[in-house]
Amino acid sequence: MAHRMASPLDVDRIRKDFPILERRLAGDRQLVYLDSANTSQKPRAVIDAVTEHYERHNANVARAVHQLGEEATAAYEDTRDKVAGLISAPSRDEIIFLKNASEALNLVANTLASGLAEDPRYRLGPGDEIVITEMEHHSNIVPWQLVARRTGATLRWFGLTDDGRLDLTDLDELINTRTKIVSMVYQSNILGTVNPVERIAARARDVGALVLVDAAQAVPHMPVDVTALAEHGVDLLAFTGHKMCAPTGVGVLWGRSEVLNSLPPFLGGGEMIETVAMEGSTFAPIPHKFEAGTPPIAQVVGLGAAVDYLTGLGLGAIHEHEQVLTAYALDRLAGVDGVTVIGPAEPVDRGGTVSFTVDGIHPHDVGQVLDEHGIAVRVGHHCARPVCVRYGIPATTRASFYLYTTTAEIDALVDGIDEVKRFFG
Amino acid sequence: MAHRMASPLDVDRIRKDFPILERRLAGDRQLVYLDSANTSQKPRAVIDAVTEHYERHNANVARAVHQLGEEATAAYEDTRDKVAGLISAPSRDEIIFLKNASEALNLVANTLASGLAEDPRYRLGPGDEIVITEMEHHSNIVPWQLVARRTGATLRWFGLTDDGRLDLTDLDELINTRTKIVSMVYQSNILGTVNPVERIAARARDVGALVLVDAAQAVPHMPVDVTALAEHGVDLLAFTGHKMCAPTGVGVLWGRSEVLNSLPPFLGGGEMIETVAMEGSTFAPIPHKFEAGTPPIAQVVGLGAAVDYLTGLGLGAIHEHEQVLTAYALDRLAGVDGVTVIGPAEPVDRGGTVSFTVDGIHPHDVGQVLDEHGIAVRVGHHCARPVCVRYGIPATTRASFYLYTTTAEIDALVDGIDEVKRFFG
Amino acid sequence: MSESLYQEIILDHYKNPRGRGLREPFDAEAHHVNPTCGDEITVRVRLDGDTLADVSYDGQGCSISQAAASVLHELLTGHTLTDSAVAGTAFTEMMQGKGKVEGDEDILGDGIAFTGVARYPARVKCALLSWMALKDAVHRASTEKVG
Amino acid sequence: MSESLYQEIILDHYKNPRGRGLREPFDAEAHHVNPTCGDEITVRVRLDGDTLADVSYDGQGCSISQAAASVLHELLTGHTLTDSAVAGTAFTEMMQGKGKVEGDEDILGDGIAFTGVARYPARVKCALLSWMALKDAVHRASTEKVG
Ligand SMILES: Cc1ncc(COP(=O)(O)O)c(C=O)c1O
Ligand SMILES: Cc1ncc(COP(=O)(O)O)c(C=O)c1O
Repeated sequence: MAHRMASPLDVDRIRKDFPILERRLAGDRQLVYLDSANTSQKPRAVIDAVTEHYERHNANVARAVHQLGEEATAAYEDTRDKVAGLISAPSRDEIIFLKNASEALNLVANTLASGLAEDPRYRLGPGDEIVITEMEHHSNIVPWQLVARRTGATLRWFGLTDDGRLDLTDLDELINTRTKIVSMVYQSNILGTVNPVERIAARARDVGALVLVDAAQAVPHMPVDVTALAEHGVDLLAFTGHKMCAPTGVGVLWGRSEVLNSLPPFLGGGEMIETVAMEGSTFAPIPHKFEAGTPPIAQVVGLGAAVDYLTGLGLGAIHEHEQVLTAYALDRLAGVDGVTVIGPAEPVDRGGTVSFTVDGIHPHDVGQVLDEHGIAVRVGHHCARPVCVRYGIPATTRASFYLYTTTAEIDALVDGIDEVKRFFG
Repeated sequence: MAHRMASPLDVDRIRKDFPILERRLAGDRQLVYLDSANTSQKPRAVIDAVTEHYERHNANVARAVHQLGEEATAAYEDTRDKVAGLISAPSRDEIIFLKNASEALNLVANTLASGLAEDPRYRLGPGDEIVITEMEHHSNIVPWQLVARRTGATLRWFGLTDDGRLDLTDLDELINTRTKIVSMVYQSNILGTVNPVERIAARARDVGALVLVDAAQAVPHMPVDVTALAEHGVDLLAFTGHKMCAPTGVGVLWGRSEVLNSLPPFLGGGEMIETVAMEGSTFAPIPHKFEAGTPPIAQVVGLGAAVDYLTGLGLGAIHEHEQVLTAYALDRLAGVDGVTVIGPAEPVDRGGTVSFTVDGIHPHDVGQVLDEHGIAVRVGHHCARPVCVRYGIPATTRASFYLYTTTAEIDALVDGIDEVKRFFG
Repeated sequence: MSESLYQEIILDHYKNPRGRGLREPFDAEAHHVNPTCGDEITVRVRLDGDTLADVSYDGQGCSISQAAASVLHELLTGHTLTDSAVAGTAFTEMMQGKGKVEGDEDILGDGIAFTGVARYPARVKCALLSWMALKDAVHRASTEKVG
Repeated sequence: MSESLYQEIILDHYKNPRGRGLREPFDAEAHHVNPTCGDEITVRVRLDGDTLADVSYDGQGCSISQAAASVLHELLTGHTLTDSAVAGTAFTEMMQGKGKVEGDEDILGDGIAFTGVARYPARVKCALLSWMALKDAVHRASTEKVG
């Protein structure tokens, strides 16, 4: 059985890198943090990088000829190289630093809607179709609803199968010559499902549609290679620092140079310009064209340290570790009476994010009682309400794993669920 | 003379709060940081608040029923109260956390341009006029140029007088019944000029136009009271954390509730919703309506510590201290041959940001040689290129002061300029 | 365990809800949703002059939101709109009191069991959900009657 | 002081620019701007077959950008387009070498004095500005001649 596989990570050693894991909670309880899909914890190396930046190198970037400015700029731009390396981007200029994944997704939606692109492929209008899926995070639904309203384009979506996967029966009808952009999640933050983005992207490429991938739950957990994805038709990919051991306040948009060059600017200001006159302005080349205003400098520096940390362990190893945990968790939860997993029941094409319901007990109550045992899970619709509607449930309880998660913590979760049932039984 | 006034701050003690001020630069030179208008340095209290957040309380906000989530949410929301207090906002819900001031300015421009507002006062279209000034930062020029192109609205602006002030001769013509929004800088980041925003806002209110104030260089340096400003007609005000001792990656938009409620959402996603269905969504009330995605949580926590730090000293005292420095600097620079101050020459209605040229020597060379003496200034057009064009210069050298700046540092600057002249003479 | 949050009274209302189910006739209803957790509640009111002749409800959600609706029904059915407004204000104040405001049993009845919930910001909304819906429904019923 | 950046040769070209001023006739010109600091340069070229018969320029900016243009004029006027391309590549490589790439004096002439500038990222653009403008102008002149 899959969960008999051994994890390639030395988790005990890794846990020592994360100061918060030593935190004692109310009632002197130990923290069992199973909410990493919400936000990850930060290793000492990342915390220290931010501190050192403020204590020794703090300055604005790209604007200063002084020593601090040069140091800050070098650290900021070094992270661009590191992130390009992490996702195998062909060029560092294709890495745009933003505030989070939501901004990245909104950037693409809004620039397509602005009507300012010269090339009509990058302008949404009436008759055009936008395709998403029913398992998107709100951040990949609401922007498209807003731009559909603004432009008169039509929003369409893939439905879900009963076992938590995309229903691709209508692939060729849903993605057609009217489709201008397909935007889909790589790994679902509620179901854990890993989607066949290559297959969908290939169809989109055949009809000339752009493809945006929401990789907020993918880049932290598995090797992602955008050069390979681009060969299948992926044009743009969004992710967020805080879910990958980096600080809050920083996100990334990768895009093929050709695509990023063709999109008009999003936010205006600061260093995104070439030259400004009152009568009109011209814009800097990528990546700066999309980095208006003072960027999240210290957060980007922290992201660089996070990338070093993750690549030091190896994304492949992290992924394998999480596969082991996922198999273990699915197996153990299958043994708990009244627990139903929402999402793929087998550890195949799915990540370490496991949503479930407990018969007759609302997730809020499940989460609250687990919290009394120090077990931190997320409860609710996880910013993916249409998934709950699809499965006829108001909400789920979600346990999500990361490189510091242990099987003992999954055992604690299962014991906790037993307590929950006793309490409300 | 003004500079004989004593500073109300104990600057020696304050400097001990800023670790970077002890930094030795290349050649073991002491840092003379005169670039605070670009970004400010961070006190220990702010650095520690961020570290402690990551080490003990890190979690996502507004989404968790677990203890860490509640702690993180409490710290995040506490800062909203602190910021509301800092600028005397009538309601905490009027404080929106964004990534920087640029995003705040773009948010207003883009929501007005989106056409999604129900009330026509919040929709820009052909025939409408947008009024800015020639001394705006690029972040308050480019967004309006972009939305003017998108909507067919016309962009107009106030020119400048020879002594670095707004030319208000045409006030009543420039702001007229076609004007939908007036957006202007409170204190110029290149000239140092403090503008008569009340007077201009009053005219805008008379014609029913919205008023947005770019207070990126005001809130860090003087008491700002939005309740009082609102009485004169100011509707919205933007500023940025990194210039007021807070981390990078966080900015603030304040707006009158009525105005923020009337604007459509900007970015979509995450917790900005009330309910999401594939067919359409409804939105959360302010402030959350405008806070899409995971916010800059640790940065907001740091901003809270910065507000505590600044209010502990008193914004009035900080302002007085800077007035003393400004008077001193203007006086000393007036005595240097070949130096011309660009901006108000008297320490009246101006802040501690002093731009100047040195005859026959390009600012890049001035800045570089000053850097060799450890003196960090900014050179260039300071993201306000139209001001340089207006005064017929390619760029300026800019020294800018803050609560930790000393008159000895201004002396060092003056000595440095002498060195520059010797070197290129 | 969980004593502070899950008082016996709350668990009892949750497990044995009083007056649950939407009843006819009614003068107005309001449907409220807690976006964070998907809790939903529909509250119907029937007025008889100034008296709440019936408060009926249905919904899905956590123990706190469902128990609060049950308490609401029990407390306010047959009482005047003035009593209802006074109780609503008192309950809201208690819930926003961060666990430091004790409720008045004469006004809030079993509602005072929710004091402890006020210490859990994420759950305050759950407790208030049905009260907000009631306020809305009463408002609608009153304005429609007038109009 | 500033030895590494401001070599004597650079200061000399800055204070005594060679061949400054825009001259007629010319086949193409290019105007480049460094947005960070407002440095501007216009470079004009006149071709005589494969030879750069004249490289003239004007601009405003810092010592580095102005000295670079002067060096460019001195080095390339009267040389072939091939020489110019080779020098352009070598100069760019040197400037992107973070101060670790030594230039070849046979190819770059006084240009080798700019090695130290490569250690100052903010100034690299200044040094390259006129070289980029030259490349553009040559490109335009060549394509126009063909077209
Ligand atoms: C007057 C003014 N407005 C706006 C900004 C933009 O602030 P930020 O870069 O934090 O977006 C700045 C600073 O860069 C400024 O000085
Ligand atoms: C799949 C997915 N997409 C997008 C997001 C949005 O990321 P952020 O909140 O950092 O903008 C998240 C996380 O919240 C997510 O899980």
